[in-house]
Amino acid sequence: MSRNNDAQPTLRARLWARPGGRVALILVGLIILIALLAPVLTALEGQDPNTYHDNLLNSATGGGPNAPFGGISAAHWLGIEPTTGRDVFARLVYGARISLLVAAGATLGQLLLGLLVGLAAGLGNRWADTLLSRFTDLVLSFPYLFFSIALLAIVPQSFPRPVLLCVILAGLYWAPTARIVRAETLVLREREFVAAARLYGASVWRVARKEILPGLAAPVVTFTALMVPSNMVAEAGLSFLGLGVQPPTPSWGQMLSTATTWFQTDPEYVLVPALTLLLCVLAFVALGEEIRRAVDPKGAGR
Amino acid sequence: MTSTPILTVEDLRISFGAVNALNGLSLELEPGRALGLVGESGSGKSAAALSLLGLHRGTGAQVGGRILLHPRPTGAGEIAEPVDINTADDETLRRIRGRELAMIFQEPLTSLDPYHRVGDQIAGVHRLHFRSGPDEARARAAQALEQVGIDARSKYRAYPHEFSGGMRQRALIAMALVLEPRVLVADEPTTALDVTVQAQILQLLGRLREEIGLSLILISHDLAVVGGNVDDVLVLKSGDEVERGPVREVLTRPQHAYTKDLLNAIPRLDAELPTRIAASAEPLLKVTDLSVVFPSHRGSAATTAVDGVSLELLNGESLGVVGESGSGKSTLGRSIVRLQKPTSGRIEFAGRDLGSWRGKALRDHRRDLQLIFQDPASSLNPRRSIGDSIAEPLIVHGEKDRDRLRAAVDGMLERVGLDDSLYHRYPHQLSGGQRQRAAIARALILRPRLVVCDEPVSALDVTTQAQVVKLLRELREEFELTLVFIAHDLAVVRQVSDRIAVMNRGRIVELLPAAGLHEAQDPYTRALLSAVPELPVA
Amino acid sequence: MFNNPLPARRIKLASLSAAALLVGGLAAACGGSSTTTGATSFNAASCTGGTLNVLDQSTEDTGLDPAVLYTSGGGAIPRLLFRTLTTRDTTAGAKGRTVVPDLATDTGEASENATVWTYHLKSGLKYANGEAITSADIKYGIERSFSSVLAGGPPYLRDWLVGGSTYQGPYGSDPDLASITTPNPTTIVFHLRKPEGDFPYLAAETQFAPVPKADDTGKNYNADPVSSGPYTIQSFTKGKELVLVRNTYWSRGTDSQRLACPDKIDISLGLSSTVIDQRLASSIGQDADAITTDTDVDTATLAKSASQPSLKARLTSGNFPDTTYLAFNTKAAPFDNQLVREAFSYAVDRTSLVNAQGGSQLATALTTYDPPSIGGAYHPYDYFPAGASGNAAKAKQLLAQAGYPDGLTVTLAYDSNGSSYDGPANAAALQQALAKAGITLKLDAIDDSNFDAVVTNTKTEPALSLFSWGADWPSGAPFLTPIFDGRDIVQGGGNFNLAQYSDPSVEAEIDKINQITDNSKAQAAWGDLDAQLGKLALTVPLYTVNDVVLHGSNVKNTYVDQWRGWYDISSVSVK
Amino acid sequence: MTAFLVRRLLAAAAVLLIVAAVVYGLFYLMPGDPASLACGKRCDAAELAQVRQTMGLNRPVYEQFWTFISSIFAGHAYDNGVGTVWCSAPCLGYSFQSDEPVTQLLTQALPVDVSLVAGAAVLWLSLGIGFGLFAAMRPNGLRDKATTFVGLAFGSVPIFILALLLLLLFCVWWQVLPFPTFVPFTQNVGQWAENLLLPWFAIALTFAGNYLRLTRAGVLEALGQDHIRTLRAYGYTERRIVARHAVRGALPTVATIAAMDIGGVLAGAVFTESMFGLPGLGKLMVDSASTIDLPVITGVTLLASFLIIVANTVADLLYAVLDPRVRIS
Repeated sequence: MSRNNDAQPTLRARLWARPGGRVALILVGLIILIALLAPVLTALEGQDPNTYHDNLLNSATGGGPNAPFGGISAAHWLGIEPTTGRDVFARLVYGARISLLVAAGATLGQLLLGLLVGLAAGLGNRWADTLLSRFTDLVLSFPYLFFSIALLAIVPQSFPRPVLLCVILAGLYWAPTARIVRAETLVLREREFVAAARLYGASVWRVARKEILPGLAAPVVTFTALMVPSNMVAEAGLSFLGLGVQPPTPSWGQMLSTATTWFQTDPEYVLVPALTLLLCVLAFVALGEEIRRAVDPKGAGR
Repeated sequence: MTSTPILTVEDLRISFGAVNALNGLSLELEPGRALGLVGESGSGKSAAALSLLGLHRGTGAQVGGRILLHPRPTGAGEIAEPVDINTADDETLRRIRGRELAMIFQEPLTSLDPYHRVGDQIAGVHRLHFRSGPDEARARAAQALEQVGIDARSKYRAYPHEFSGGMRQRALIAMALVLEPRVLVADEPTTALDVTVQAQILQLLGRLREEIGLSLILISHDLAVVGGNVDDVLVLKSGDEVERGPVREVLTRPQHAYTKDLLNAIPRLDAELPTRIAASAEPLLKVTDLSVVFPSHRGSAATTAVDGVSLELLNGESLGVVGESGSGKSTLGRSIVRLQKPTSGRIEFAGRDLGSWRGKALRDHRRDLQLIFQDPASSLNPRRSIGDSIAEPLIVHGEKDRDRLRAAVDGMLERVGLDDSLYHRYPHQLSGGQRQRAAIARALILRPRLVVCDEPVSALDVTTQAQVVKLLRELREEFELTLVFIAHDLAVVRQVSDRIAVMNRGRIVELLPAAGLHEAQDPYTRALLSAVPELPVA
Repeated sequence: MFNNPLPARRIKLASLSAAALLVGGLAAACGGSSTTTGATSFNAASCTGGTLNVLDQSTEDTGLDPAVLYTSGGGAIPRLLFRTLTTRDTTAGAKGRTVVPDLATDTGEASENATVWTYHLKSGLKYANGEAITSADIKYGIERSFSSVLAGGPPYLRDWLVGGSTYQGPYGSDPDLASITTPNPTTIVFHLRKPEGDFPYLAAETQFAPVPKADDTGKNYNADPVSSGPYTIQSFTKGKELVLVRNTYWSRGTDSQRLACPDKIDISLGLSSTVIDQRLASSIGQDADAITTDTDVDTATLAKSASQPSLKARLTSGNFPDTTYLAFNTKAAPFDNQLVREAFSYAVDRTSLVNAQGGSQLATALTTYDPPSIGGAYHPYDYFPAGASGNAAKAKQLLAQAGYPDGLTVTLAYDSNGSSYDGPANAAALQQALAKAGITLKLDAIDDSNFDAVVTNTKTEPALSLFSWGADWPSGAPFLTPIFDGRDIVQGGGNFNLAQYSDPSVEAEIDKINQITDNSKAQAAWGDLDAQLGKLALTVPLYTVNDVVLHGSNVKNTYVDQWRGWYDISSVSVK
Repeated sequence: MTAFLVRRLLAAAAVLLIVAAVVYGLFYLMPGDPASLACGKRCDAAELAQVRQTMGLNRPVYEQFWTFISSIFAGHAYDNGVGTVWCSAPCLGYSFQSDEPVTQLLTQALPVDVSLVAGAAVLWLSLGIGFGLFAAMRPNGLRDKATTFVGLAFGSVPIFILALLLLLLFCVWWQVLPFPTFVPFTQNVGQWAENLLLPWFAIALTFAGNYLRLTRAGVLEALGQDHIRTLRAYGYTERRIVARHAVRGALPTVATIAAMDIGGVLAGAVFTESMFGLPGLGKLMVDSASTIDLPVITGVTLLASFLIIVANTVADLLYAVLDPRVRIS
């Protein structure tokens, strides 16, 4: 991997220079924009995510929408939710907020924890390294789902769920980042410029900050970029299991879990959140992939 | 000169995109002859070597001209008609490779497949070209191994990582031999090896030439290496031919200025020593019974890198430390500046025990002891500008004023012969020599009293090497430095040292005045001295 | 007493049910057309033979210990293994809500103001192991249910029997419960501490099944209980499969309530509702002989049935008497104020709640506490008419009167498990409806494993919770007493009088009705009591759930019994 | 080697002890009370206390924990009311819910996950390595980009969505496969495979992308190495170089990751199991968590952690076996 790319253009510029990178950046930007503008967009549509429209439902045949195609109409751009009549578009764009918020928060948490533990293990003495590495292994061998269930049950409902989800995802998934940071740090600390820095008397903290961290940027950014979509999927999964944000707050995983009942009678209601989630994840994965290629142009590195 | 040539190269041109590596090389190789291709990095010698086997194919490099391979006069071999390697089809090329033209490479460490047994790899090549059965191939591989001096019975089933560097290079030569090729292209075959091993490999190549009449194309940056082992030599510079002729002719009566420069830059054991600076009588550094043991780790046994070394260094003195890889010379140097914690023994610096310093006190005292590393590409942070890197030690030691910092760095850059416009450049934008100068500037900016130079010039081209050595000599005088100069090359060490310590297996086997090398008594020192390839005397 | 006819099956995670529902959603499509049967009509005399397949979601992972089972009217499968003193009348229609003798010769002789109940056993009764059933075995079976190692059954015996509250079961140092006497092997007498006209109903629960003391294995009895019914266990893997074969010592001669047509019953446990729905709808191969005891069809099949007569013909609807309601804690502000409670009653939108259950086929809006399916105790009333979708104006007006002209904010506690009380969907719907009346509803989702413990503990009971109640037997007593009898306010857990309502005159009325042994009179009196209590707006009844079920095309004599709202598999035949 | 395994075993024991302790800790922080669930509705404080005592939940946590740990090694006698039953070592206790030995529940659930992983791993490895090689043959060409993208796309589909789509396609629209139910391998191999086909593909498709990338990257990395240049210089064909030598370089990484992934699936594929209604460890975990069935929760968690640790150890061993330069000690 080429590490001599400081004088080259910034990562963003390099991404923009790649056609795939440009598409991914635009898509991700669009998704973020939609989430930010959720109130504006729903106002444009004239709906909100929580209002019931019982009059649009066919109560006698199970509570699905009266109109075909999931009740898509000029008033309800993506139709309405079966059994409630809530507006799917509004729930979708508000759901994007939760999805992005949790993905971003969890990624940030994983990054910070991973950097902290990885750097401490990589730069510390043998005991610190052994201790922290064993701890990392320990966390990796915990079955995460039970811990998610337990923690979500233990923490009272009054604690904001999105924050809790971030904390749980960060707390359970920082280990891979820590491993990468540690491995890279171990490589970097053997480099002679680090020895040189120690020689002229730089403190460990200064070495970490000035010599190691910049070198970690490329692998860590690459890895972290791919953590965003996997956190997104994890959040959707927990919501799908009913462990995510609680109703009536909309979230994609939750929409999917209720939608599974309606595959036969109202396929539109399944496809909309499924495809949205898929598109978002793909956009973020593509961005991560493009970042990796931009950072490591030879494309052989992992 | 009447026999048919094996190989005729006409106007060979190689370029990588916009960069021209070779601008029209022509040569002819006759059976049994040995040709040396010599040049510094960037001369195009390796590109030329690879093109002879068509190895640029599929890499995006453009290769022009003709490389004509003539058939064997006996009619045996893979071709009946002359073949232009540049235009030959893949299948023909595949058959020629190894069978007619075999190649060995600079990095014996990585040139063998780490996942397969050495013997199997050689047998595999035989099976590929001769469609031989497994038993025959195995027998031939064993035979080839024996031919290069490897005990086939015990080593056939070994993996490459179980071999030393010299053994691996021998194994590669065996791989070439098993196919009975006519030409062996050796691309810097000994550069990565110790000087004594280098001598053995060169000797082996010479023997093979004699025994089986192999033609040789030997590529090297080192005129001295080429000197004793080829018939003709061709000097390249930046892709252009500079001079060619019989080797003795070129080395003793070079016509071209560049050839002369090259020859002059080669450090010689018999060169006159520069004038000495008088050292004061007080000792600055006293090492007593120093040992460094690396504990066993993940299966490897514990190794004693430094084994009970004692020495004394006077203020202003320059001590050369010479040894081959694994001799413990670098570990000794690192222990002196306390990059490596000794297992036992005592190091006194200016009368104080180095080991007694801890934490902040240690960091403060660091400024007196600096080390210049072998590879400036590694010792300078690739993500920091040159100026930044040089200023950093001052910042660490409390200088905050930007103007003063800038002035100090500019002054230092100038002193080491770098333009201050390089301040904002990054290491990869500099040449090797410039980088090492910058690394020297960083080491000296804190005005240390003792500087350990750990192979400071071995990664550099020979002409640059000479310049940097000269710079170090000047700086030593100007800054009144006490030097420990570590290198594998006796001739280089001799240029900057008052005394020379020869190390082998962690011990100092002999400590001699620089001027008295020829009086060496220790057999190891004598072996080292005799392994240094010698240039014919002008 | 309990709210769910599935015996204590708690699926917490929406996923499992979601996945299950998914397959259900897909089921009708996979199913294709159902095979039509040979259309021979059912004849009880010639119905025997064949293997009935039962496809259930229940895992029966708590096993089949009659002391631990909590059934209504003996349940479906337990009733094939356990005969009790009385049982429900095995017949379609409203008569199915009546209690009839089973092991006993009659439904019980009441004396001393319905505090002493005497039963005589039929003669010739035998277990599957050939031993005779005695009254002592019934006494022992009941005594076992008092042991804390066999906790889980209904609480009535502990409450009603003299000395029941302190008795620790037959395993301890004081093995005998004196209030049950067995003067001879065919007679058993119960001494109650208060009049209970509903005692014959209780005697239909599995706790009244005989257990031979010699075969009792304590906690391990649940894997292989001794059968007194028409079938006995051939093999039982909890969570997977239960296979029943004929008990050769049983005969229709002593049992008028079980036809027991199939020779063998193969019960697949722990299936997803999806798979059940799909297999029943497709009704291919062995599934033509299949039925379920616990799984509703889902909306997709419902929708499909509208256009497929052959499918529709196999759909049946039934009701288990239950009520889902908003429970006020009248000891907590603002629900100590009746005007506020009335405002809530006006504000609720029952249409959206019914839709949340899957529409009008699966739920029916309710304004009374007693649901219609309870029979005689149903007394229609609507004191706070909210219309189909709420009367926000009236609610606002009442709130203003109560001193909340700008509306108010309250917290609603609900079970976060979607499949247990449909908490999340209902809570969201209520939040929307109440908002129109100026009521801001904050939602407090409580984990399923903890919901009952929090809500039924007077110390931790929230001011407002979403709750539901089902009848242990079709009578007003088990429906109204635990909810409105002030003497049933239990401190420290297990309290279902969520209103914490206590009125001596109501309690006197309850005692009075309990003494009535004429069932129809008693039920009418319960209905009147409900109508009287309704005026106080102690709860807001929301809806009652309907069960819509499906059976394989070859299964005959299928009907939904009116006691529990599910198929009565003791009557079906595959011949 | 032996020393390595012994050390790993000790480390594993320590990890499992910590995992068990954490589970116990979390359990006592969880709001639910298994005694009140077992006691049923309308259980007053006195009854609850009685049940709690019967279940042993009234004793101090450390005492319960000690009982749990000691009975793994020494077995334990349980009171069933009329007498005691001996639960022989390794005893993980009895389920609160079903009163069955936890070890029995685990041995019932594990075959499901073993079946899942057996088919899925074969599929994802052949798909991943096959297409990885395909992509690496002409790096950055159209087919490389196309395969890499498709692999990436499948790899990023949440498995519950993929499962949903598979069910829809194969069971609803084309009706070529039954809705999966688990049929034991020993009962009927054909039905076993037929029922597991969709779950296998769901898992394999989500995993294969990663293997595609690993294989492709490993092969490309190997192709840039010196020893491959040697092979070229000795006349090996490109096909042979990729198939015999470059792929060999990618193998240690692929095998290591595969071992860990296999461990992960074995330890409970919650989404796959729940979407396809398979009664494996994941379902057992979810069910036991919802009924706060402590012995089962602890048992499943321990088994899952154990499987993950075993997988990691196997991964390390595989790496050492496949890369002669690496020594295990």
